[in-house]
Amino acid sequence: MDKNKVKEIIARRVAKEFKDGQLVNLGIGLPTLVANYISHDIDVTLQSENGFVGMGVAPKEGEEDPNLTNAGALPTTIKNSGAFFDSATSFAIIRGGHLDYTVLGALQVDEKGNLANWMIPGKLVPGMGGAMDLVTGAKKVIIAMTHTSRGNVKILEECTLPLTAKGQVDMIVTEMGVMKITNKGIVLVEKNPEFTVEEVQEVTFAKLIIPDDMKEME
Amino acid sequence: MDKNKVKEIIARRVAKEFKDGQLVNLGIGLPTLVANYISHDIDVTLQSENGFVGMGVAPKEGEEDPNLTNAGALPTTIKNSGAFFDSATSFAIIRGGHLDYTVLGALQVDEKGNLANWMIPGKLVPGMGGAMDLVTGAKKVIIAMTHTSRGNVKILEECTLPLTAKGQVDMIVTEMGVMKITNKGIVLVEKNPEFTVEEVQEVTFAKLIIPDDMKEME
Amino acid sequence: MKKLISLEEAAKLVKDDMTIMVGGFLGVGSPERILKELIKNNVKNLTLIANDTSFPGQDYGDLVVHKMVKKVIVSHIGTNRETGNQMHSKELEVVLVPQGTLAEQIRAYGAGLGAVITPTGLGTVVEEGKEILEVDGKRYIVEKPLRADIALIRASKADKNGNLIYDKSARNFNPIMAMAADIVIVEADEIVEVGELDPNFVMTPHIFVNYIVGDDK
Amino acid sequence: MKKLISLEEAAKLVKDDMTIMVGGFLGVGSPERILKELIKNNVKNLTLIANDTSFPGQDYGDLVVHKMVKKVIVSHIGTNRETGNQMHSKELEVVLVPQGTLAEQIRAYGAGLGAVITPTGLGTVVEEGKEILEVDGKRYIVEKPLRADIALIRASKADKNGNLIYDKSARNFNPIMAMAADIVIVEADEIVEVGELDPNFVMTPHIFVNYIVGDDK
Repeated sequence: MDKNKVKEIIARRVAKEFKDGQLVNLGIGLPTLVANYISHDIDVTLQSENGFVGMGVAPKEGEEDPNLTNAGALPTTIKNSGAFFDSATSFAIIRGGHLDYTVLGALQVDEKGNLANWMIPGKLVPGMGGAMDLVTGAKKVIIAMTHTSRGNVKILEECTLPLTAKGQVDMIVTEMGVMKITNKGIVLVEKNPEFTVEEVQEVTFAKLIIPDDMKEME
Repeated sequence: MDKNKVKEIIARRVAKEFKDGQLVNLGIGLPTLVANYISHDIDVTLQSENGFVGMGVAPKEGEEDPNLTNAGALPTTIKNSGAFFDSATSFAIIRGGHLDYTVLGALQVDEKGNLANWMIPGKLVPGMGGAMDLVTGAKKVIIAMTHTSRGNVKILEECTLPLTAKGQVDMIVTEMGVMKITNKGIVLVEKNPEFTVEEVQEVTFAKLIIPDDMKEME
Repeated sequence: MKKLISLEEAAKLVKDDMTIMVGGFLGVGSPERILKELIKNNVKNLTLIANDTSFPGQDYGDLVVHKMVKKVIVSHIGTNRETGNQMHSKELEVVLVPQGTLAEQIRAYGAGLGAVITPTGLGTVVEEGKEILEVDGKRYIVEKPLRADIALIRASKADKNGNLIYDKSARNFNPIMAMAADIVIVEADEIVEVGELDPNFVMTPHIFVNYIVGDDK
Repeated sequence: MKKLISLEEAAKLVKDDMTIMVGGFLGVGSPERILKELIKNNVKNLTLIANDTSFPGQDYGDLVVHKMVKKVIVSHIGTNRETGNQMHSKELEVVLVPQGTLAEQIRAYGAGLGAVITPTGLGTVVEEGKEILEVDGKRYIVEKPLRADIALIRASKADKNGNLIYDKSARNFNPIMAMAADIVIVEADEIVEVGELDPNFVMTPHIFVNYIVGDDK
């Protein structure tokens, strides 16, 4: 499947989760794309952990403001209904349970809802940035990622990489389907019709629970 | 001695402690009067724990602003170099050691630097308000009070009333003199020439240490 | 857009047995009109979290006078003799908290922190019955976060989305209470269109506000 | 009035072995001109507390590139390969802290609190070696306050008394760092007369600021 098509499928599906009036933080990378697919019929406020709510679209070339960037240091804009604040307040919002959703990528995620997305020992140590607070504080945590990465399986029985947080993930959205983390394990609530259940299970190292009412991924 | 004269002696003497550029919180009552005696040659910033620095003089009649009051809910003003903030920030300033001085009244104070000024069990329970934070957080704590109150001795070996804070008082200023709390006890560093050492000691239930270089209270 | 509601609707959201936070410092910066309406409803058994119990005859001071409150968590009650009277007659439970601790307890709940670790109150009755945490050889009191079912706050300006600006010393506890309650109702002196407040100078972001009561004209 | 100083004077206040806080988020809102001057001085063995280590070739990112730093306490190093390299070669000690914890640790020092009690990092390596506090049956990590000898911050406007206003997302860590250092030096984009800033909208009160560096024109 085309890489951009994969990203679009995932971002489009995540965007459907949001409801009018909600507050959402979108992580760097694929999660950022989710903003492009939020329905215009609802009012969703985006939080940027570097210090504001009401993040808008990227500015036109030549209209960038060096003092107005997103959490990835890229120029952005703010809606006229937005507000700026300092980093302590920004993380009071995040840690304090005021975010309805955080959408993040993952290196690994497991059937207990554990998440690993901030380091690969001896190789890559970018640091956790705001991810640990986001995952701990948000009401719902959605992992938006490609189902595998360069052939590596990322949905596991148990994460092997250092964790970002324990038992905090609620939902995983990949190009293959939508999975919910439950007490009993990972439930494949929606499946992309382009794949069979067997194909999804093959690249998932945790046992998928297939509900009777499994839906087609939109 | 005339009551207003007593208050003036105390307030005038406390004001001499401050240096240029310092930040000071003055309690309700007698301590408030200290503001009137701060030298015009120095710039002392007054903090008001209800949420600002740069408190000015009382407004003229008719110029009161209902949204600009001191910690006693009386109308006040702010200098154009001042700044407003919320209660959490106000007490971050107080508790965080950013105040050079707090000046408060007392019901009792003792030779260990203990202070009691917020309740008399079974009789009067106004509450501690900001006093406990002020006394704990300020770099120096000055007690400004009449030496006795209706015949009751207030400077003791050990406070009998519930404490506001333990071992935090640095200095006591009364109409009789200036006392410093030291490891060895209370030192009478300055004495009002209108009283003898014996007269001061008689109304002080802690042993006063009289230094060789005791000064006359100005 | 946030729901603009009337004073009557706002007051009706407060029900018996609720815990409410009320902004203000001795009444300055408190939502007077909502409180006046609330008193008409004669709600009972409230727990009131505020800086103080204000004065009898005004704002939240009158909640005590009208015996609508079973418990207060405040830093000061000296300006409202009715609070002291009801405390002595055991009709009212009074929990006195140092003002800075109170502010941090409210902020801590809003910020998702588990406790406030403060030196204030050490060696006093405030310490009694509380856990002590030692950090690098120094002792601190462990104070728990404070939350409310409803916060009633007052702003000088609100845009229709709920962004707030406070005026001078009327700010006090309002911004932190806006972060620590399930439902936040703001009484605004003036309501302006979205876009009229500069995002750089908004003091409470709209995300904390559920309902706005306007000037009712 | 606060002391207006030159870039040279500001940079000279930073000495070998000091702990410094530097405002900014990936360089946005950091005091670039002071940092450029500081790099000329080639100070050594600094401990740097900042949100991140920015990018090589700019602001505080270059403090690492020029090997002036022995230890960083930050939430993210992924944008500065030099930080990773020096970490792997053991030239640089890297302490990674969740961003929200870092912000609260700085605020806690400024606010005189003994610790930060946070759920962030539970069940991860962040928890290792740290004390756990249980509050009402829930576990939290005890994180200690962070202080600095000097904070280098950036403001959009400063009045001559040191009252500050920040601009948009350039605010970030600047206001809390202003509260947590022995000496606070602000690089202001614009210096205005006392009285030109409305006290209601000042973001950092002058009491926290020791020195102001202006536009050096």
